Order: sequence, then C-alpha cells, then structure tokens
Amino acid sequence: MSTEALPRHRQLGLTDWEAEQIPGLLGREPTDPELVMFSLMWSEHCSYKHSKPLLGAFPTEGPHILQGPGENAGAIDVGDGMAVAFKIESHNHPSAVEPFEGAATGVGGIVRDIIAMGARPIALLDSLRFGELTSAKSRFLFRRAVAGIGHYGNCIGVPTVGGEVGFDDCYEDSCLVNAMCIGVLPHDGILRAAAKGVGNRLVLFGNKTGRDGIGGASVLASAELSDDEDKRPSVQVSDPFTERKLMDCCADLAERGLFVALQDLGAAGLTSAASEMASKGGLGLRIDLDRVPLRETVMLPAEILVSESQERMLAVVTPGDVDAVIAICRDRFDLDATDIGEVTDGDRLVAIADGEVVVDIPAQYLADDAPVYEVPQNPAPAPVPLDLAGVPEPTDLAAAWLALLAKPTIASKRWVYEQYDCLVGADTIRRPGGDAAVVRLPGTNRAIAVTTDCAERHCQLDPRAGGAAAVFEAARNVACTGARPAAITNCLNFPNPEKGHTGWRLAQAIAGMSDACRALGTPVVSGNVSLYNESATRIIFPTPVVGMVGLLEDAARSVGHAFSQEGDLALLVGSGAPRLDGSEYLGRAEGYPTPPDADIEVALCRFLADAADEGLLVSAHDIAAGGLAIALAESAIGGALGVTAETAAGDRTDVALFGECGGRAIISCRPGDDGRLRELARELPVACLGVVGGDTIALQVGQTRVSIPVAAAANAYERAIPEALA
Amino acid sequence: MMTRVVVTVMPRTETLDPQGQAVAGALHQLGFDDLGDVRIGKRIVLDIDGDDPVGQAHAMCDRLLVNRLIEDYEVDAG
Amino acid sequence: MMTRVVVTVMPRTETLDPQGQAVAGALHQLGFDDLGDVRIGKRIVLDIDGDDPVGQAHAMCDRLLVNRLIEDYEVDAG
Amino acid sequence: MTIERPTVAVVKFPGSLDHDSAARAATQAGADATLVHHKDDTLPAGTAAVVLPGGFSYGDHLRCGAIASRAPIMQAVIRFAADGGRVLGICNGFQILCEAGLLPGVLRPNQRLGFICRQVTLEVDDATTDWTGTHTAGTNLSIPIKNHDGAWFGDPADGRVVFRYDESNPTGSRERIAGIANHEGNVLGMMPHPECACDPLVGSDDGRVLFDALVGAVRVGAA
Ligand SMILES: Nc1ncnc2c1ncn2[C@@H]1O[C@H](COP(=O)(O)OP(=O)(O)O)[C@@H](O)[C@H]1O
Ligand SMILES: [Mg+2]
Repeated sequence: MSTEALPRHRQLGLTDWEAEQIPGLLGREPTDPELVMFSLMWSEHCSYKHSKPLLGAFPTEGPHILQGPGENAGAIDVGDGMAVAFKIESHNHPSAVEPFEGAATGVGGIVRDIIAMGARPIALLDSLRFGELTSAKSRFLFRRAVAGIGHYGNCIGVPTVGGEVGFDDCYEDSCLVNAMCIGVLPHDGILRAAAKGVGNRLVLFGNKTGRDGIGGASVLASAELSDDEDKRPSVQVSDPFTERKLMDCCADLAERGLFVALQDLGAAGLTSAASEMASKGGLGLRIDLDRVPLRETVMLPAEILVSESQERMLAVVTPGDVDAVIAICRDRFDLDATDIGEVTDGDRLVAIADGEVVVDIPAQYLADDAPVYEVPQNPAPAPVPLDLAGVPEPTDLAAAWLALLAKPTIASKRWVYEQYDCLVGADTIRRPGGDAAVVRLPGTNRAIAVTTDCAERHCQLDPRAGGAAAVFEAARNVACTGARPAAITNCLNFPNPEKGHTGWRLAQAIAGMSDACRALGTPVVSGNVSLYNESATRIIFPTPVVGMVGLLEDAARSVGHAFSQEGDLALLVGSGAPRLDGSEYLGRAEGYPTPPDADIEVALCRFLADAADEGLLVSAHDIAAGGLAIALAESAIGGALGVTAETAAGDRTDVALFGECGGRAIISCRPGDDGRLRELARELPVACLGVVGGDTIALQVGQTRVSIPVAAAANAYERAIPEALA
Repeated sequence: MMTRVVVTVMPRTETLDPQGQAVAGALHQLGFDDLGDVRIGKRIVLDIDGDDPVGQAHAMCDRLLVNRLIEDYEVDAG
Repeated sequence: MMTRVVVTVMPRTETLDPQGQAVAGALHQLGFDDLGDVRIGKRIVLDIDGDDPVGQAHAMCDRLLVNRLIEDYEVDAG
Repeated sequence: MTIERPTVAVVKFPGSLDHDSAARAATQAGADATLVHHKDDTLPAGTAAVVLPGGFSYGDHLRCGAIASRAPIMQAVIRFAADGGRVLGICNGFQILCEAGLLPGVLRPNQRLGFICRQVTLEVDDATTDWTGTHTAGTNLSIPIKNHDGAWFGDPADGRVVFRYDESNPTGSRERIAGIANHEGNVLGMMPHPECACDPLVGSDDGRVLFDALVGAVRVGAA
C-alpha cells in the first residue's frame, strides 16, 4: 500500500472525522506544520483519547500525596521535608522495531520525566514481556532489550534495582518494555511544567535536533504494528552520556533556583512540550524555529516541531537568568543551550520560521482538546472454573516441582539483573532477586521499597479481580521487605480497545486496581497507557503493570526473602484457597483464578510491616507464581538452606503445592519469637510450616511427602534462562 | 582458498552518532581546531572461502552484521 | 575547505579481539561454514580543514584515537 | 586539639558516576573530601590523596577512560603521582590511569562481552603496599564489581598485583588481576568498587581499608 494514494491527514494518522474538526476549531484550514502537530498531539499516545474517560476512576488522593497524575510524574511525602517522585512508562512499539535502542530510549524518557519534576533519580525498574524463549525472535528481542536497558541505566548511573520478566506466546508479536524511575527531592523543590511570567524566555538544552522518530513513537504507538515501511520511524539512537550531563546540569540549575518551569521533550518533541507548558500555564509561547540547534543542515519547520530527538529539555527562565543558564549548560556541562523564544500573553502557540509565522494556534487545542472516544464495553463471558479431571495429577511431584522452577517466567532472573548496575549510589540495601528492592534515601536512615508486578493471565480471565490482584501482589512484595505500601504508578498495556472485549477489560482492570488501591490506602500518582498491542494473529493479555513504592522508617530493619539460620521456624501467614486456574503450573489462561480477599491482603501487609518494625522477621517471601512450593524453594535457594515443612492436603496435592492465590507469605523467625508474631497477626492465620535447615526442601502434604535437594532446586532455578538462550 | 572481504559499517547520516560527537568534542578540547565532523563506525574483516565470498558477506550483513535501521554498509573484496 | 580523512584502527592480535571471535561464532551458528577469521576494528571518518589534514590525523591518533599497546592504525586521505 | 582531616580530591569527569559514593566513603574514613572539576588544571592546595571514581566518563566512547585521561586535570594528577602522592582509580578510574600511563596495561571488554554486576571475592596478593592496611597476603575481601570492560591486559611484571579475583575470574582478566599498583605502590587501580562496600547494610564493609589508606596518606610535600 503506497501512502501517496492517501490524503495527507490519513498519512499522518488522523481519521477523516478528526481532520474535519480542525478547520472548525481554527476557523481556517491548518497549515501543514499545524496539521502535523494536530496529528501527533491527537494520537492515542499523546492524547489518551481512548483511555482518558476510564482513568478518572483511579483514586488519586491521600494525605501523603504531593502531586497526583497530570504532571511529568507523581510525588509523595516521605517525611523530613523530603519527597519521592515516580512514574512508569512503556516503550513497547519502538522496542519491537529496534529492541536495543527502543528499550534504551525508553529508560531515557522516563528518567527525564523524573528530572523534569526537579528530582534526582535514585532507582529504575523494568517490566518486560516477550514470547516464549523457544522462539528465536523472542530470544533476540529479550537479549537486546535487556542489553539496551542495561546500557542506558548503567551509563547514567541510576541503579536498576528490580523489575519483572514474563514469557508467553501472546507477546510474540508485541513485546512489552516498561520502565519505572524513582527520584528524590525536597518538598519545596518540586518543579512544574506550567509556563509562567509573560516575557520569560524559553531555553532548549541538551542534544541537537535531528530527524529522529519523525512521525515515530506517537504514530507508531497509536496503531497496530504494521510492516509497511512508511509507518517506521527513523530510529532514535540513545545517548546516555548526554542524558547524564543533562541530569547533572538540571540538578545544578534547580539548586540555583534558575528554573521557572521545566519540561522534558518526549513523544511529539517540541510540539508536545510547548503546548503542554502553554496550556497548563494558561499562557502563550512564541518559538523561533531558526534558533533551534539542528543536527541536519536542512529541516522543515514541521520536522523541527515534531522531532523526537532524545536527551532534550525545555525550560522557562527569567530574562535576567538566561545568560547564566546558557553559560552553565555550555561551560560546566558541555551541553548545547539556546534561547528559542518567550512566554507570551494570551493562549496561542506561535512558531516562526525565516521570519514567517508557520504555526499560530491556541495551545489547548493541541494539549487538551483532542477528541475523546468511549471504548465499547462488551463484557467477556464470566470465568468458568477449571475442570481438574482434565488436568492429570503428576506421578512424580518432585520432577514437576523442579520443572516448574525451571520455567523461564518463574526461574531466576539473574541473567537479566546481573547486566544492570544495581549498586551505583551505594544505597541499595536489598538487591534484585527477592521480592521488592530496598533503596536508602540518600543522606538518611529511611528507605523505600519498590517493585513492579502484574497478573496478566488473571486479568485475561477475570480483569477486575486480576487488576486488584496485581496491586495486592505489589503490596505484598513491598511489605515482605518490612515496608508500608504508600502509592502506585501503573502502565496499562492492552490490545486494540476498539475491538472485542478489550475496552471492557480495560475498564474492569482499572476498577479492580482502584478497589485494591482504596483498600490499601495507596493512591495512583502517575501512569501511562499503551494500546494496540496486537497483531493479525496474536493479541496480548491485558497487562496492567503496577509499580509500587513503600516506605521503611529504618533502613536497618529491612527484611530479605532468604532463609538464613538453621533451626529458625518457617511460618505460613495469611490464607487463601489456591487454585490451578490460570496458574503458571497450568500454563494456560483457563479457569477461574481465586479472587483476592482485600481484608486479608491489607491485614497481611500491616502484619509484615509491624513484625519487621519489631525486628522479628528473619525472612519474608510472598507466595505468588508457582504457589507454596515455589515460594518455599525460593527462600531456600536464596539462603542455600533447606527446610522441613508440613501443610494440610487439599483435594489434590498438586493444587496444594503449585496452586495460586493471594493473601499468603512465608516468614522465618527465631524459635520463641512465634508467640509474639501470633499476637501481632491478630485474626490473621499463622500456621507453623516447619523448621529451616539441612540441604533438602522437604514438604509433607497430608500423606504425601515431596522433597528436592536445595542444590538441585538452585540448579534448575538458576540455569533455566541462560540455557534457554544458549 | 580464503578471500579477504572488508565490510565497513557506518551510522546512517541522519541518525545520531554519540560516539563521533564525543570524540569530536574531545579532539577540539585537545586543540585540534581545524576538525569538523567526526563519524565512527566499524571495519569488519572477513576471511571467506568458496566461490562467492562477496555474496556471502552481503548475506552476513543482512543476517547479523548490520542493523539497517541505523547503519549503512559497504562490502569490498579486499 | 574540508578534506575527508579516514582512520582505521584494528586490534593488534586475535586475543585482543573478543568481539571478532564472538561474531565469528555467531556467524558459524547461522550456518556460514565458509567463514574463517573475523577481525573487528573501528573506522573513524574525520573532516579536517587546513593544509596538512593527513598530518593532523596522525597527530590525533597519537594524542587520542589509538592505544598502541593493543591497536594498529592506518590513515588514508579519503 | 583538633584532628586535621586530610584533603582527599575526588575528580569528577563528565559521565563520572561513583564520585559521591567515593567522597562519602572517604569522609567516613576521616577525610575532608572535595569534588574537583575535570576542567581545573590544579588540585586543591594541600591535597593528600586523589580518587578517580567509577562511571562511564565520556560515555566510554572510543576506549573506556581514553578521553578522560587527556582532560586538563590529569596533568595535575600525573604530577601529583610523580611526587609520590597516593592515587586510587576505581573501575573507570582504573581505566583512566592505564590510558594516562600511570598504570601498566589496559582494560578490555569482559570475556563474556557484557556488563557484570556481582559481589565477588578478592584475594589480597601483594600485601606490602599501604593500600591493604594490615591485611596479609591471601586475605579474602567481598567487594562488588560492576563493569563492561574489566578484563585487564598487560604484563603483570610492570607493576605490583594487589588484588586478584577468585577462581571464577568473572571478567577474564589476565592472571585474574582485579587491582594493580605501580612499582612505587602509590598509584592503585582496581575494577571492584570499594565505595560500594563500606556499609554492611549495602552488603559488606571490606572496602573501607582502601579509604583508610587514602586518609593515612602523608600529605605530599608536608615535612
Ligand atoms: N527485568 C528485571 N530487571 C531487574 N530485576 C528483575 C527483572 N525481572 C525480575 N527481576 C528481579 O527478580 C526477582 C524476582 O522477580 P519476580 O519473580 O517478578 O518477583 P515476584 O514474583 O516477587 O514479583 C525480583 O527481585 C525482581 O526485582
Ligand atoms: Mg514476590
């Protein structure tokens, strides 16, 4: 299909109806640069036109919330006048086109969102989904995306402390690459994007502007990934070295109080940055395109306006400070910095090229007035419980246990996180490999616990319960380190919302996440939406990734997931009815997964944090994918220590071992501390599993005894991914 | 007998070349004022057997050596 | 006006070229059986003004571009 | 009587990443740590010791450490070392010292061609420099590595091998070399990150000995 045949607005991705609105708004035909700007700002990626109406359901307020959704990132109070800003973002489509650069620039983008808040980035996480590792294409995408994330995070000196990776054939054609960044800042240091002060200057600094990703990320992320060349952006090449200079430079300028407002340049480049700064500030901006430093000798006004060249920031500064700002950028940080225009009275975004006005439109038409679509709400059939008769019980349970440990989605992700610098800054107290990571807030004894989680199969089968389950799992992971869940960010990775049940699933997942956030008192402070993750043959599961931040008053009280002392007691805290439905063990999106019980989840999180406060927990590990048997094995492998445990048999041993449900964690404590732990647990069930020690993991389930050597378990768990890639 | 084939891979002219940019900056700091643009790519020297070494080299570029999205390349029989 | 000068920098020995060996391995895995040795080096393209661009390029190699302990280089006026 | 805190200069290049942690570790050891900008051409008056911290100076472009080794401040560091001043290069700092000719050899890409972040066990080899305090040869230290180009290549006879990796030799260094000093012993480069091993909460405090050595350094030129 050649695009020459298509009318201009269609080439740009606007529907006929959308294109018709523009003259109505402007009272005239748009200029070509204006049409290009509309097409990008009205794309799904920039305008959220299919998801906006649904996102309103999220709870976003709380006493500790300093900044909710709407700015570059959200921010929460962490005490002592300090705040933590965080956000998660997707770079799925660019990563599918060029996994190394796509994933790398994804990290760069989210880091600039945090910088734009005036914060210093202190941690990164990455949430990844690929097809099965039996596919050469998926092995390639996985290898290169991880390399790209490592390359960028390592070079900018922000520790990548956690994340997740899942593998399922539904991601074969639409891999997911989400990155989360967390930064620290003083309360009074929060910067906002709103332009202020008529007559103030606009300073563009960082990399030069080239033809990167023209009509790229935004258009690409707004329709199903097609192979026609013309949809392909000119790929953005990551430049982490410049990003690091940008980080240091912004920190320096913020410290000197030289920013009136700050905004990063992401999708739709200057167009998006400028129109958002203008409309948020209720003012106009006048940009002189001839002043923008270019990498190419010639670029059209439209190209300059929508270029997605990376590592650029746009600041509003007072006329008196312009020279100082530019001098600091150039002399101290070897960064290009240019005065490209000014804040004006009124509401218009004006762009000038060789003396001519090429753009003159009210900024909010671009930033706020994109058409909004109600996505169809076609409920999917209610989940049907799995018929266990169709799932033969394994004759060799030990073999099944080892096989499950070696499933890439469950197996150790060491191959991934050893490629990431998780230590730079020397404040990483709990490294990747456990539940949540724990990072000390620089210069204090406080710490944050951070994790990303999702329950995509659960969301496919029962989106409302699945959405809640994702939030509760994140909370459990945070609480297992002794932290108290504080707030979440989220990335809604979904297929085409205009088709099938997707729109309904999106709404349901949001409702479920909201239920859980209310129950836990963890509002949503930021997020991102990635739709159209499907191909002609494969449609991804609804994948709402939750990024949670929790707080620890005393970093020294954090808890790890590994057993660590012979003779300790292993206890099972919480309760739930494990099912094979939709489980990793079953390996299919089939059945009716146990819906989460909010009361138990909340009580469990409170208990874990209270117990950690009293220093009673030697280890804590939540029971998630793979059920009790996998969680027990992970605590044993982590500490190279066995355990002898006993648990009641359900109807079937495999269900008791590998069945999944929320609301449960395995803790270990010194003998004698269990009494106090039971007091702290109040109504929450606490069952003694057994005793830590020896070199086998032995589990008595009713009459059946299953056991595997710790060494064999570690071998299966650690080797799976390297061998799948070999 | 082996033929020597040389593949040169350069960043596409329109794509950013952070390496060339950093090296240019460094050389200017060292006082090389007459220096203009710097671009840095790879030189891959292949010893190839068989009757169509150049064809083979092109195939290798397509399969592995070159990322056409961000790189251009040339093949020369040494 | 600018003269284009090309500097090629190659690793001195095989042991100093792990990348070349990795690529050779990968290409063999892809079924390129006629492939022998692979060497990977850098191609640095410099635009230099003034009357002695080649001399300038040599100076740049001495000052920064090449580490003689592990690399050999050549300078060609494009 | 006030105890004087010796000045330890931590040089910050564009792309340096571990300078703050290194300064913190030096301060914890009793130093007065000062960050020094790469464009300065002198070290602070009375500098007692210098740290070249880890990171990706100049994005590791061209060769890791190469561009930084030509920065203005390095002339001052080279003079300082020639006068017997104590200089510690960590990771990228080690690479810079090799490129500057203050230490033998060069650091090559890891054998496994990729970045490795891992807690490793180091063996003290030559225990006769001031860098390892009272540790004896064969002492094991737990200190993390995090690098992409950590395989040392060169002739060990050109210096004094202070640290070796255990048998796993994660980077593929010649003779498992993790840290090497010049013959005089006043300049040490090491790939592992002692500044990330100064606090048991962060995994280990086996790295403190190196910062104690910096602080113990006699002020150059002081009678
Ligand atoms: N892509 C990744 N990047 C960094 N760390 C990861 C990644 N994937 C998994 N991890 C780490 O591996 C450990 C186990 O991951 P996961 O199984 O998702 O934990 P959980 O089941 O508790 O959510 C966690 O510490 C996690 O941070
Ligand atoms: Mg967990």
